[in-house]
Amino acid sequence: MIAENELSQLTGFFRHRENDVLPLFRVVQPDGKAEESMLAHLTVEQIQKIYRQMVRVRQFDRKSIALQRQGKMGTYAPFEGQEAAQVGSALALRRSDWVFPTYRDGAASMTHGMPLKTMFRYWMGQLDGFDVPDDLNILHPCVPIATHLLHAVGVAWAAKLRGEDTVSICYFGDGATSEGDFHEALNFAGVFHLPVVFFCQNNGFAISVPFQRQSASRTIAERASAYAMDGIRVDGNDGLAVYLAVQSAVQKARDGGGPTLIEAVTQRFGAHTTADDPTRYRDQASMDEAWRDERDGIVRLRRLMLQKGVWSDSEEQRLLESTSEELLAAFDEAAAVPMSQPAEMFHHVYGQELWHLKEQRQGLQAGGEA
Amino acid sequence: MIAENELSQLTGFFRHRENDVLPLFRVVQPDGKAEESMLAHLTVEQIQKIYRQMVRVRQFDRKSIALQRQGKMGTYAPFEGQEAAQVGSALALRRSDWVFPTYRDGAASMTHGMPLKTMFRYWMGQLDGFDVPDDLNILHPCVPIATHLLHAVGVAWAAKLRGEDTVSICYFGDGATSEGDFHEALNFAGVFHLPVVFFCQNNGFAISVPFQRQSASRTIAERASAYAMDGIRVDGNDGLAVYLAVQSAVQKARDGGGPTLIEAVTQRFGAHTTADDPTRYRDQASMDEAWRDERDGIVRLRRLMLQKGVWSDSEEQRLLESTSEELLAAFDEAAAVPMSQPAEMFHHVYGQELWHLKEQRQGLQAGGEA
Amino acid sequence: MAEELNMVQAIAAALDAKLADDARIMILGEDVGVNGGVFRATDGLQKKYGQNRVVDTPLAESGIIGSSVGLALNGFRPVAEIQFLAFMFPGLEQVFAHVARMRSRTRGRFQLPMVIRTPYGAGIRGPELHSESLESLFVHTPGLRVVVPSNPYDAKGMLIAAMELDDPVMFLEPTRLYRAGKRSVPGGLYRVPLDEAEVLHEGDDVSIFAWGAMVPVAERAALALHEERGWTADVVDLRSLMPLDRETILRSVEKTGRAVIVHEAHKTGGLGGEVAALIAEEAIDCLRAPIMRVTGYDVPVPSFAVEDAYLPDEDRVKVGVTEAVTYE
Amino acid sequence: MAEELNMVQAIAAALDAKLADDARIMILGEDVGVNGGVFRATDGLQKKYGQNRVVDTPLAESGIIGSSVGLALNGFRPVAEIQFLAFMFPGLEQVFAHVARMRSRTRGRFQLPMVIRTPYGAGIRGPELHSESLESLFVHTPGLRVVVPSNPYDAKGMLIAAMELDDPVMFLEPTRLYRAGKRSVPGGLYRVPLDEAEVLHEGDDVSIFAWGAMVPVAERAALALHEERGWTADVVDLRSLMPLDRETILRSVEKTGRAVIVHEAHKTGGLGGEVAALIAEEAIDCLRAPIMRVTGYDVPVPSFAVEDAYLPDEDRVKVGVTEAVTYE
Ligand SMILES: Cc1ncc(C[n+]2csc(CCOP(=O)(O)OP(=O)(O)O)c2C)c(N)n1
Ligand SMILES: Cc1ncc(C[n+]2csc(CCOP(=O)(O)OP(=O)(O)O)c2C)c(N)n1
Ligand SMILES: [Mg+2]
Ligand SMILES: [Mg+2]
Repeated sequence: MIAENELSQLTGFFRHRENDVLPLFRVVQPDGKAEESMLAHLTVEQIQKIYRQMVRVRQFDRKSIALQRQGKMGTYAPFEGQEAAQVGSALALRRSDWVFPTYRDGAASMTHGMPLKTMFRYWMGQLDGFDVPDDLNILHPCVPIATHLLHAVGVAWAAKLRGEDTVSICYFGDGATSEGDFHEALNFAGVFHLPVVFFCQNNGFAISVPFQRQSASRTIAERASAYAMDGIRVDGNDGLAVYLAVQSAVQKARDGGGPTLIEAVTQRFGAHTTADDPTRYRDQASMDEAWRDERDGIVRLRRLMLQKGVWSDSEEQRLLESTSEELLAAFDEAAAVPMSQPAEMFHHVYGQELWHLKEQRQGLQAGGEA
Repeated sequence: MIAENELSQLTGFFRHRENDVLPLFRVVQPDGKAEESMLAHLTVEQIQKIYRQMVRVRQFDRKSIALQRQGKMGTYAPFEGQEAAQVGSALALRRSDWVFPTYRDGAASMTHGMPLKTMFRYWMGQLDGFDVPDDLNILHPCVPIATHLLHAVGVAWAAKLRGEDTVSICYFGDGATSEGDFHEALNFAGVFHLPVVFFCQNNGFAISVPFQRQSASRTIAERASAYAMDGIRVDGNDGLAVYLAVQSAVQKARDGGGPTLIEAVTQRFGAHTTADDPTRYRDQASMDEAWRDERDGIVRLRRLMLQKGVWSDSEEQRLLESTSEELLAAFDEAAAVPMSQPAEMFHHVYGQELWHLKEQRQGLQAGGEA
Repeated sequence: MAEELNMVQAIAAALDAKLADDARIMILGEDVGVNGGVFRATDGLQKKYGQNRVVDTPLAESGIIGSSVGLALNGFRPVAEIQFLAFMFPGLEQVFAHVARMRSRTRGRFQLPMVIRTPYGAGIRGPELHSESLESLFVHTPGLRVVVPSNPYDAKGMLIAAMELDDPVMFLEPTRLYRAGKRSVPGGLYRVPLDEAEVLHEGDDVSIFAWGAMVPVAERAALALHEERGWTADVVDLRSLMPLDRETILRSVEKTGRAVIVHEAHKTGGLGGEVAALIAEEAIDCLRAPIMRVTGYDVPVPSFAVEDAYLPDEDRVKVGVTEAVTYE
Repeated sequence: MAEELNMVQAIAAALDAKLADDARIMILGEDVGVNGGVFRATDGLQKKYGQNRVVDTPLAESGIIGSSVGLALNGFRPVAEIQFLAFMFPGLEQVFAHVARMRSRTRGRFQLPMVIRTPYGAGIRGPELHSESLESLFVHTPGLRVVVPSNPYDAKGMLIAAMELDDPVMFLEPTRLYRAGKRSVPGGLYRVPLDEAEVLHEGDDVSIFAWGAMVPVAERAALALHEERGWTADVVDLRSLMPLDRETILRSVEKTGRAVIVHEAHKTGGLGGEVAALIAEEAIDCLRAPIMRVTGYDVPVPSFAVEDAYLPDEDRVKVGVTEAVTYE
């Protein structure tokens, strides 16, 4: 019989594993040094805007953890470490574009315009935390992993059918790439050539499971080729690189160039959620200040701006203060809203209230039985 | 802002669509000319065995269509045109290997040892058509598309865990590659490095839907790389090429080399099933004798054998006669078995009969109500 | 202009009428385009309305339903065909987690005006997993409407109403009735309400509740028992499974004092339990006999050689009704 | 040696005991290995038994269940953990089309000795889709066994029995009870039957049927009504949902003449309907009152600010029981 290696040598039809990993697109180094040719594509205002928003959302994240610890919010999924990926990507969108986040993508949601008050109400488990502003095309966090990729696909399809240049972007994690819906969504997007950006934050873990156990492929971006789709692997801790990469994918989509899969390589600094204990599955202690600084998108961008002389300590101070005031006010506002009423659970189940729901609601309101 | 093409030129990180399609592995040309270096890996007996089995299963297929037309069988899914792919692959297995076929893979099933009588009983809608010989590791046709890939994965996993060198092979069509389970199965097989062969017969259609609308990728084999898996694209009408390709994938699996995705490029000559009218979606008339001859794995192999002087018209004649006798006898045997009894539907629902099933069975047998 | 149509033609007519009427209607599914659907329910529609409105999708049910969710979010009114009910299994995640919940989880900001059509039920000599009846799964899912027509007239009128509703509708089509007979069906647009049962026959001795392919079975059994024993029955076609038409159900039982529920789904956990419980909760005093269920057995729908024995037939319904009516 | 354990510890103890006892037992799921499960039900087991027996899988429920099918076909006895019940949705295809049917479609040649464990139910302030109760979906699927323990002792004994059964078992664990209290649990292997309800309290005025997290609620309501009104109740923990323990159910109703079913799943299409229908079919003459169902409402389980109002509580059970007992 014929040996495998002989067969492949003779005919060259085996596709061997690739040993070279897709290159990582990066603009700013950890020490703040930047690729000047790339910087030329950005204004100082753009860079400052990205930075300011990253700082703002990090404050939100830290405050949320604190509020959870104080019992004022439910289980919370922190995103610290992933601000560059989320802010950089969301700022590359137009307000009319559609955003499909997960529970970890609060930074992207807020950047796209989700009000802080609603964010707080959501994590407080209040029903009005699910309100979406009428003029914003954003969904609340999708909980079942990878299932919302298809919604982004459908939305993009509708836009394309109507000849609009709206784009939809879907956020998901490395773990999500193992679900069947990931595949079906990318396949549909490829077949119908849709204006959708699949934005994967590869933070190295799905709860406790490291990416190497999630997939035998070395990168996520390379999976794009299975759908004849473009793939980008970008340094997810580099807000400018993410911004440029997403901007170009979004523009391509608007121009009828079809979908893109973007892998933003990043990490979460903290726990999966406030209910998670990361020390069970990784050496959280070794992720000290120095380790973080090396990876932190905020530190990196501040270094760049300071080096370029477009940022100062006093501006930093003012930003921190104004953000902290904004957050305080937003939380006060959220806390002042009355608790959701039980009867609200009966709203919006259907467009009109069906008889059994009406009776159940009335029973509830009368303190009666189902 | 930065333009997409500029970005990709500057950094080279976009993976553009590949224009070159994976090469097709082929041993025998339609005119019967063959790659001698490859032929060297096969004995005359092996070649004759492949040929004989292809002829045998084609007779089964044609007889089944005839029986269906006569009302003696239910809806039948013909495989004419795909014999080379199914027979070539199944003959590359050991009897102890596990086979997971679909409704269209009767040729593979019979080649692996499924009795003709059981095959007939299955298509007659009889319950004993689902019997599996005790010493055969084969499942009956999987109807829900792509769902059995995961079973092949689990079986291979079990073999690997026990340190056995058993392999499992899963048959599926081009349409199946769009299902989420395809992705999950290949991903699991990649992560756990399992001894499984994913054998896809790309016959160009999923019922009426052509492959180009199934996937934006030009080939199926190239999708293997998304799972860091080897992929082979083989001429599915060339029984010898299929045999060699599967043999080498199977050997690799036995040796601990992990999974392989094989795309056998072929076609079905007839309808999707006897309930299907292919003229609605393709120019069936143009698929005349000449068209078929060009693609037919049986014609091709006969040409080779005749050219090599290892086959004769009288041998052909004898083969046709003996096969037709065998089929007649098998069908007679199948037709002689009494109709399944209604009460049999209650067997094997659970290991022991639960009270409600017992009552329902007794009610049925008494002509009573549920 | 009314025409004589069978059920599958009536469904095609409904789709045609709404495609013409509303540019937001879109049909998608496996083989619905060039092929016109494996049952021909979308026959000729792609030719008439183009590839963008009648779309052959890849073979992926989660993809079909999930992308329909997106289409509906963004202004379309998709009508997804799932080739057979059991092939909705790979798409159930989308149905349970998203289709049913989008309106309530977005507090009304987004609604999903979509229909999922699928042939269902046994009796067509199909292979494995071509014969399931799983209506109770959907009825148990808040946010979904669930309806089943039993004749061509209702099929067209209910499908049009479903396409015009702003809530997702599971539109279950009894495969066995697709070509079971023709009926006069009006041209153009008309609606049959989605929440009303229909009393097909009136009687005094027993109420028989059925839907889909069991309706003609129930009717035949009632007729036979009338001829044989002189009993008269209310035969009620539930049509709407979510919501149930409670008033019609209770009114009938209050009159007859006896209830027999006929469905082809498995007995345990089937919708017959819900109807029985409704009666046992709200009309117990009227009951003069046990509530009988005549249903498919609690076994996987068997291969077609014995499929007829799985299905409730006239005889089994007669046994159930007789038990109820003669109960002392 | 008995130990005081809470339910999640009892489950871990059952898994530990069987991993030690039977080399074919294998645990697989998301985060079950290094992390020991998000609820710690597999805590320490990977360390003890190795990566091949306690396996962290990729994040894919169809993959977990489907590959478990293959493992079971080929000699293993997999115990798959699905992180929360609603995350079984993407794997329902495998459950409905294969897990439940393998034995019958292969005519007994292959059986699937596998357990699918999953936490379920509301009351833990979880985010969306962490609180569902969908037992009736599985009960309606022939070929599956479905059980729900309500205390640590049963949890361990039933899980061991489930792992030893040659049929697939849906093992639903009421999340709310995971740490609700400890109970003395024997060491080593013992079995609690998988098809027997348990009568927790005996009484004469009414039968209350419950399972899982509703059992303590039903008990508290019964106790309160005893104190307040002097009524006594049978409180029955069904434990096995497929099969139902009909004898115990009917015996109780025959004694009390009144039935109240308590479950946290949505009312319509919930298993309460099945229990009610069983009684209405087989014990109608004993009934002295309507069969009451006290259940979760027919709405998506709401966000946790109002989740307690969704769930049947002592007060709602009392209202239901009072209606049954005072019915004239
Ligand atoms: C379908 C489904 N299965 C399981 C879960 C439970 N779960 C929540 S988050 C998570 C890990 C997700 O990992 P990844 O996709 O990498 O995103 P990350 O949390 O790292 O942002 C899991 C398993 C879920 N939410 N949905
Ligand atoms: C999950 C599922 N969806 C839909 C179907 C209906 N169906 C049966 S065969 C088929 C086409 C399959 O095409 P392919 O995978 O290319 O295999 P082929 O029939 O060409 O051999 C479809 C859609 C099914 N059996 N299962
Ligand atoms: Mg992750
Ligand atoms: Mg095909």
